[in-house]
Amino acid sequence: MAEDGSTATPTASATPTEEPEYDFTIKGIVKNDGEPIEGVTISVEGNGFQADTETDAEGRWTIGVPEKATYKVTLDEDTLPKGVIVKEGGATRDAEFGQTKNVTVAFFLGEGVRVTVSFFDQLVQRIVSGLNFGLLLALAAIGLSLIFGTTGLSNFAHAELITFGALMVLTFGVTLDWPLWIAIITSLVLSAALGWSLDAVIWKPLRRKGVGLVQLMIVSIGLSLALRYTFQLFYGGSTEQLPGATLPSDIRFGAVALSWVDLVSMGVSILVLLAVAFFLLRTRIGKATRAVSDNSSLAAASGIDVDRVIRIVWVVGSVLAGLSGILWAYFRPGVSWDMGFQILLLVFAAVTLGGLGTAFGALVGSLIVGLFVELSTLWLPSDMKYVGALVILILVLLFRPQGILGRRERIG
Amino acid sequence: STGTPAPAESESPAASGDALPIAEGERDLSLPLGTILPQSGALAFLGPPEEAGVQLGADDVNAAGAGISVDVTYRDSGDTTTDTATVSVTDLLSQNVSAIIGAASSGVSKTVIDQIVAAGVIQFSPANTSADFTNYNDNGLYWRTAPSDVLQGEVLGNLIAEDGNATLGMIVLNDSYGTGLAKFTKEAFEAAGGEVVAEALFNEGDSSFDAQISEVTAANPDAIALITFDQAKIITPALVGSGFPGDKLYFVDGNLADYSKDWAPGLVAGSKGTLPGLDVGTLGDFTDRLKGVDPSLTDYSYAAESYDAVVLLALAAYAANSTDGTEIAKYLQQVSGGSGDGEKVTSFEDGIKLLDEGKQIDYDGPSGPITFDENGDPTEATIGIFQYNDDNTYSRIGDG
Amino acid sequence: MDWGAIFGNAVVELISPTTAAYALAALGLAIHFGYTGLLNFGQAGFMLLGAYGYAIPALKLGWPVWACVLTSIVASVIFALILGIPTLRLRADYLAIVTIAAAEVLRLVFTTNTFQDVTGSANGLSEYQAGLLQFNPFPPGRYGFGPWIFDNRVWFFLVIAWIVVALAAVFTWLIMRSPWGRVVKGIREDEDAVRALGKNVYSYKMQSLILGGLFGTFAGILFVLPRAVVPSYFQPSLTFFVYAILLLGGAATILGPIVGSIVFWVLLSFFSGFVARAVEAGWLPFMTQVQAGQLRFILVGIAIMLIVVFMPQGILGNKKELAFVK
Amino acid sequence: MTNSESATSAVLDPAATPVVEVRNVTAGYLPGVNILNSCSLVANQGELIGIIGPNGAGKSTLLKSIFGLVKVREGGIFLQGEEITNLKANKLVAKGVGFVPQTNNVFPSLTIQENLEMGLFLKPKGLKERLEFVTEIFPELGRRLTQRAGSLSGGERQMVAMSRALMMGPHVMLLDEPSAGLSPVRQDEAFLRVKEINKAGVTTIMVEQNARRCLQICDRGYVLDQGRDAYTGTGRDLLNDPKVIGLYLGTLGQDD
Amino acid sequence: MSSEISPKAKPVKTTGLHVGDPVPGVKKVDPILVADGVKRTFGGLTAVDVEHVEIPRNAITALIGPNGAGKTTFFNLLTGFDKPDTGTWSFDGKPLAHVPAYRVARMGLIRTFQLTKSLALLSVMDNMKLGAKGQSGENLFRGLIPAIWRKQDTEIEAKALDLLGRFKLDAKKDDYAASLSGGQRKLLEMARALMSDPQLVMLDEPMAGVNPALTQSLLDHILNLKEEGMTVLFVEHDMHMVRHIADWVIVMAEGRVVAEGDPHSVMQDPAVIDAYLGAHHDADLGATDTEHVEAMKELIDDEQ
Ligand SMILES: Nc1ncnc2c1ncn2[C@@H]1O[C@H](COP(=O)(O)OP(=O)(O)OP(=O)(O)O)[C@@H](O)[C@H]1O
Ligand SMILES: Nc1ncnc2c1ncn2[C@@H]1O[C@H](COP(=O)(O)OP(=O)(O)OP(=O)(O)O)[C@@H](O)[C@H]1O
Ligand SMILES: [Mg+2]
Ligand SMILES: [Mg+2]
Repeated sequence: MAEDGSTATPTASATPTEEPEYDFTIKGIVKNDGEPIEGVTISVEGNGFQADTETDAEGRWTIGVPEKATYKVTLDEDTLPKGVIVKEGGATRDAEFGQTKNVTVAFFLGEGVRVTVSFFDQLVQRIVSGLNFGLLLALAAIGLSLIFGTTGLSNFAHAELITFGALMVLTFGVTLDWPLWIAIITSLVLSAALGWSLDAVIWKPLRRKGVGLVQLMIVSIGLSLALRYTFQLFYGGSTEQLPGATLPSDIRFGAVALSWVDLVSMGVSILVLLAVAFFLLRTRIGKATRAVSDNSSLAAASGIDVDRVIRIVWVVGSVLAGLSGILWAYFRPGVSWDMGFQILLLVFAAVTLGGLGTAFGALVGSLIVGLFVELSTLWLPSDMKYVGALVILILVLLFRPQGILGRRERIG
Repeated sequence: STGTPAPAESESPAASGDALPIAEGERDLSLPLGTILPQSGALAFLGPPEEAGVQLGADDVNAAGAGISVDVTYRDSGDTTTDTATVSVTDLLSQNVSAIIGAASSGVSKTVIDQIVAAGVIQFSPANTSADFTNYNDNGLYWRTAPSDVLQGEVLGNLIAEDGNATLGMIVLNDSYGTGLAKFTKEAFEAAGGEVVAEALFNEGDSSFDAQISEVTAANPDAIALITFDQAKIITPALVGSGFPGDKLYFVDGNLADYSKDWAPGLVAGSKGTLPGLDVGTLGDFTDRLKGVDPSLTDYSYAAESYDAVVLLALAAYAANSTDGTEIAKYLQQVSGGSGDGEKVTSFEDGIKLLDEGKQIDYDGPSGPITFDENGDPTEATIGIFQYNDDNTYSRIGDG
Repeated sequence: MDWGAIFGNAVVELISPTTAAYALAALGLAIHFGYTGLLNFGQAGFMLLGAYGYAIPALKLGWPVWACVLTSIVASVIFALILGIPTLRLRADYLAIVTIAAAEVLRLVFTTNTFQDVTGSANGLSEYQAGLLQFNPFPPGRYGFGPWIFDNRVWFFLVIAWIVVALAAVFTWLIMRSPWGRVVKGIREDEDAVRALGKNVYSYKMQSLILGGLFGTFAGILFVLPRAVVPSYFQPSLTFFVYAILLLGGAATILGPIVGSIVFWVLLSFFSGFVARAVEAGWLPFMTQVQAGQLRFILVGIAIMLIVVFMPQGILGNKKELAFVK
Repeated sequence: MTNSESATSAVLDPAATPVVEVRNVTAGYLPGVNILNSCSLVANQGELIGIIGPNGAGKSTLLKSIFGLVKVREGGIFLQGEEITNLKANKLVAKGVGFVPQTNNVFPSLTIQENLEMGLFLKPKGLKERLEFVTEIFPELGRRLTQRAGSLSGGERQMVAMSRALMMGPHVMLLDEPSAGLSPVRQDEAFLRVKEINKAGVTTIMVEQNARRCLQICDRGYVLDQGRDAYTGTGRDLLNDPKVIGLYLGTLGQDD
Repeated sequence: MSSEISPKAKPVKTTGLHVGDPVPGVKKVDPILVADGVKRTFGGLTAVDVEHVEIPRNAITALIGPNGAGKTTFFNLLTGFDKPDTGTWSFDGKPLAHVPAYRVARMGLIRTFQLTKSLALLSVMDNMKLGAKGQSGENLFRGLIPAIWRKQDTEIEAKALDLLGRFKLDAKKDDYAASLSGGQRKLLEMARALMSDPQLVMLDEPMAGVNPALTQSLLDHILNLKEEGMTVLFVEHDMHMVRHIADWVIVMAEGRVVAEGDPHSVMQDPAVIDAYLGAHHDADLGATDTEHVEAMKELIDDEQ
């Protein structure tokens, strides 16, 4: 086939390398099954103008035209390699200029079979990422659930505890450039300190005053607002990345693609959740936690230092939230001032779904919410992806008003 | 439907005959401007470059010493969740500003447009792309320098096809900006012979984009266009991390930014993007001067459009020899070159010189050629094509 | 610093239609939460239905005002029924999450691009006021007295809004003094006990949900009349702010929500004006203009906290109740 | 009806050491409303004190103020000579004071066993023997150690509450109506155990509406009325005092 | 405090209530409530398993039994607060299965709760008024117009005041119910139940925690109610009270009805004495031996 360059026509000469004579150009590319074809003749005709050219090694061609109008672009099928034909759209197409000086006409030949991911593989992939997301939610949710369980407080500022963990890693790991693991440990320690001081400065005095739970909830909404915008004040409105968060990596198990971040975050989540379970079921403080949540004045009458237990719960809950924030920052990936707030509703949904105040319920609820968020867009438009999870929440509570693991209280 | 109104309707500027004469007399004008740009809320990352653009514009006007000085009052637009904008506008109106620059989000602009326009004050948005404003009952007081979706979409669609991509996936922000730009990109790409095989939308405030990414990659497109704002910072690493080639992405003005500090080197090397506005060569030191105003800037989205808004307002006020909003509005179209067949100028000082001579002007600023139609919408733009380097910075490789 | 302007702008909020709309929404919550003990965190959903229920028929079908209002009412009653049938059996805190979820589902449905033609998607709808404005008795122009200078549209909306608020307040006052109110308050305390006394608790809760929801619906209409409607107004934070207003004023009071709304908006405006001017005047040298916008929210957040800390029962609430909160 | 009027009937052994002493305590819930009005009470080492009185007299309030759950406004409370006024409840537990409240006296979501373990929170040693000890008294509980307390019947809850206190092994025990809701046989059982514990050296103060039973076993009784200690005397004396019978005991228990 | 206790020497007992031998499930001459095969299990535990029981009309029936016998659960089932696994029961001839609790109450069957349910932030008076039935102002629309319900409300208030006086709660009528003592709550609970003039009132341990002298005067009130035609079914552990006013006694144990009869004969039943009343029940505890003192001492010494 035509090995040499382009052939000038009487009306116009246009080679890709030459300066086009005209202001306006028609460009294009010819590819067969993804491979460019060289030496295909393309001609342009219209508005009393006619020109042709041949594609270069990359399959590209350019023809200058004198004015904006509609032109006929024809691919000379004889110049195609044997067996290749133009199917879709035919060998002649119209090129119409819009607002710009260029218009593109691309010829994509051949079957061009796109290997799309099968529904089943998509399902598997999404189940895995749903579980991953669910575990991560669980870390955040258990902290919330513990705090709710012991103090009855629906803490809307929990979102900011999540954000805080990630922001601290950003500060120490990126801005101050400390080694990542030191940054993470520092961040967790600071999360603990934040939990400790929030309880010391705000919640304990309010408990002392005997302020009602809904009032406390409103305080937490105010706190959430203040903290969130404080974050924005210091960190601005844009998204940042943690060290290593954007390293491309691609580990495949069959249809499932995972990054190391996914693996680490799943591992950490599972380990931490087991530790929390052990803490609650086996340790004395864990049992005291549940006792305080049931009846704090009776707990005091049993010799439990209620304030200390609540303090511990705040610290543990904040560390879990901080940790989930860090993992969340790697999972998304990205750190921003409102990252926690964006998933707060999901965290609450998870806690509620599982049964308010039950730590294991929070785990189950989180997994369900995680799965539904990821899976529902197989059927729903993707901008409604939270709808699936929220509708499930409503439906489950219809049949189990006390949540999946919650218990009904006895009457009378 | 969304998107910037097709500028085609008013492609040929009105004849010079309907241009008003430049007002006579000495100029001693003090032009009070207000801004409602996002300082807080979900769009807060857009605020700093926009406010820097406004400030730089005001500085340039004041530095010209041409008998017109601009005084800017900055207020927050928040986002639509907080209803901050109405409070800010009440405040600005009580200070008798002639024009209010903002808001960034079409939703917020809608919230306050009636309030502003009813007070006879100009609303001038550097970023709104919603079609609803074109024929809005605004007494001729709503203007915008926002880049045209139609143009950028066409350039982007053609570019993607020209690069030999037969199929395209899109991840799109569900608002007027995202869906408008996506629509025109899709039209252009399909007209060029390609096929859009997946389009996943997400909402402002969404936190992770896994579902969108797997929806789009499942269709296995040759290229993916990200029509988003800041969210690209999150989507891109996740997308490349899931195995999609990092050189097959296309960015737009909302997210074409310097990511050298954010991403692992080489993550998107070879990927391309479009950005309205003039070449750095033509622009001169515009970005450096912005940095002079706000050294912490990393991103310049809509800075040029904001700058041009101030300069156009000042030129129109100068031409009208008035600081009354309605009077200024009468001259905005003609100083932009939309009527009056004026002479091209690219800076405030040049414009003033010609106006002093009583000549009509046609101002084109750092955001590119600006020509308003009678609805106050821009009809022209230069769209640059950029490509990412190994260090996640980008360089201009041509014009669309 | 221009204190006159700061206070002037703050005082404007005293009577602005937005203040009235929030007051009405809060009054609805007072019925739900303050009197019946229903922790409805989905008030934003009711407001959304009011707003869109009015705007869509007005804009897309050109219906007259009364038909649009009726559409809103029907939509929100249906929503209340759908929401109430499964959820009124739930414990208060479960109800809170479910109602947030339901309101979010609504918002997402109105945001999705799928129904763009009807809902306008994320861009929302505008210019649906024409039908109402034809009844505007105020002559065109911008006028008023003192700091209250509005254009004739705003005057009209403002008058409508406060009339509706006043009617709603009288209605609530009447109903809460009646035996109906007593039953509902009993349900707040212990629904099993009330059930044992032969009251159909479920039906009362439903009536209360619908009633408060309707107030929310009207509030939604009033809120969007002077502006446009976009779905992102109706995020959960809207409900949070309305709750803050309710508790600020006093949960189980009639005038509390109104006073709360006024205080909230006046404070918000005051903070806005003050912080922005303080930065302009160089009082806060370490702060940029952009940060000023954020500082205001920090102050609002802190103010909400302080109000609850120092006035847990709200401005008009009964202090004695506090001794018994669980 | 003041203390002085009735103090004569109380034979206080001058050699006895007071373990718990309530001196002219004034306390209440709402600001400005005092429920206890200058109320005094003494419990000596090893004594079993019963408190009876009409509903709303302030009996529970008195126990709660000893235990630091209601704020004492005036006067003082002493434990073995040491002032413990308004000390936090868990501090008092550490000092060996145990308390069974009148209502809400179990942890509903904990199992019976966990409820009982809470009694031993401060000294988890010796769990097994004690568990055996209480399940012998209340065999119902022994059979259902893993049932959640929240699902128990009223009487079963009361048993759990009693047992929790018994598990504590305190030096001073404050019981608020421990027998309410128990079946007669369990009531008798409960009273006998209280007596035994007391004999074993635990100073006990109990509030009871089952006044006859209570006064039968206690060393001394106090009758409280309107926040004051109206009468004191030995249990037997009070039981047979016609005034006390008329006002508080009624004749129901005698008429058959 | 003044004493106004003038107990009737012996209340008049209603007799001849049953047909045939007083065995469990015996037929009554005029039953108001009949339950058949009512069974409720919680997991493995059978809380209630009543084959057949009838409650006589216009009499006072006591339901007694050891703790955990299923008395409260049975109450819950009868009044629609809980659903049985199987069984039917009827009130006044009307079947009650699947009838919601509030309807049961409207039919004239009012119950009280063992663990009191006072409406904490309502005044004592409002608590009482809530108990009254058939209030026209409880309809949303009629409630709007005070003229419609004002008169009825005044009557209700007078009645409530009267009852509160009897229950010694009149001084507290304007206080929040939350500020009542444990015993006062019991009293309020009972007084509130009586506001609706029920046909059958089911009291769950009404006198637990109530001062004995007051109990005595309240019993007289209950006897008056019987004279006015009301039927009373109550659970109680205070045998003096049962003996004093009950016309009929039903004994439950482990969910079943194990004995029925008039108070005196039931209390002589060795099985009842053994399982329920205990050996000491008529003895003076002060004189009873204490066997465990040594064991106790040991346990306590452990600590030191
Ligand atoms: N939380 C509270 N707030 C306000 N007042 C209260 C509170 N608890 C009790 N009271 C009031 O204090 C008084 C004494 O109550 P207390 O519970 O001490 O009585 P009591 O002697 O234990 O009675 P009972 O035998 O009925 O249990 C009562 O008049 C009661 O109304
Ligand atoms: N929701 C429940 N889950 C599990 N067990 C239950 C539940 N409700 C009741 N039970 C059990 O059923 C049995 C019967 O309880 P019920 O409350 O009816 O007893 P009662 O006869 O009223 O006893 P009391 O005299 O102590 O009040 C008890 O053993 C109790 O533990
Ligand atoms: Mg008491
Ligand atoms: Mg019971």
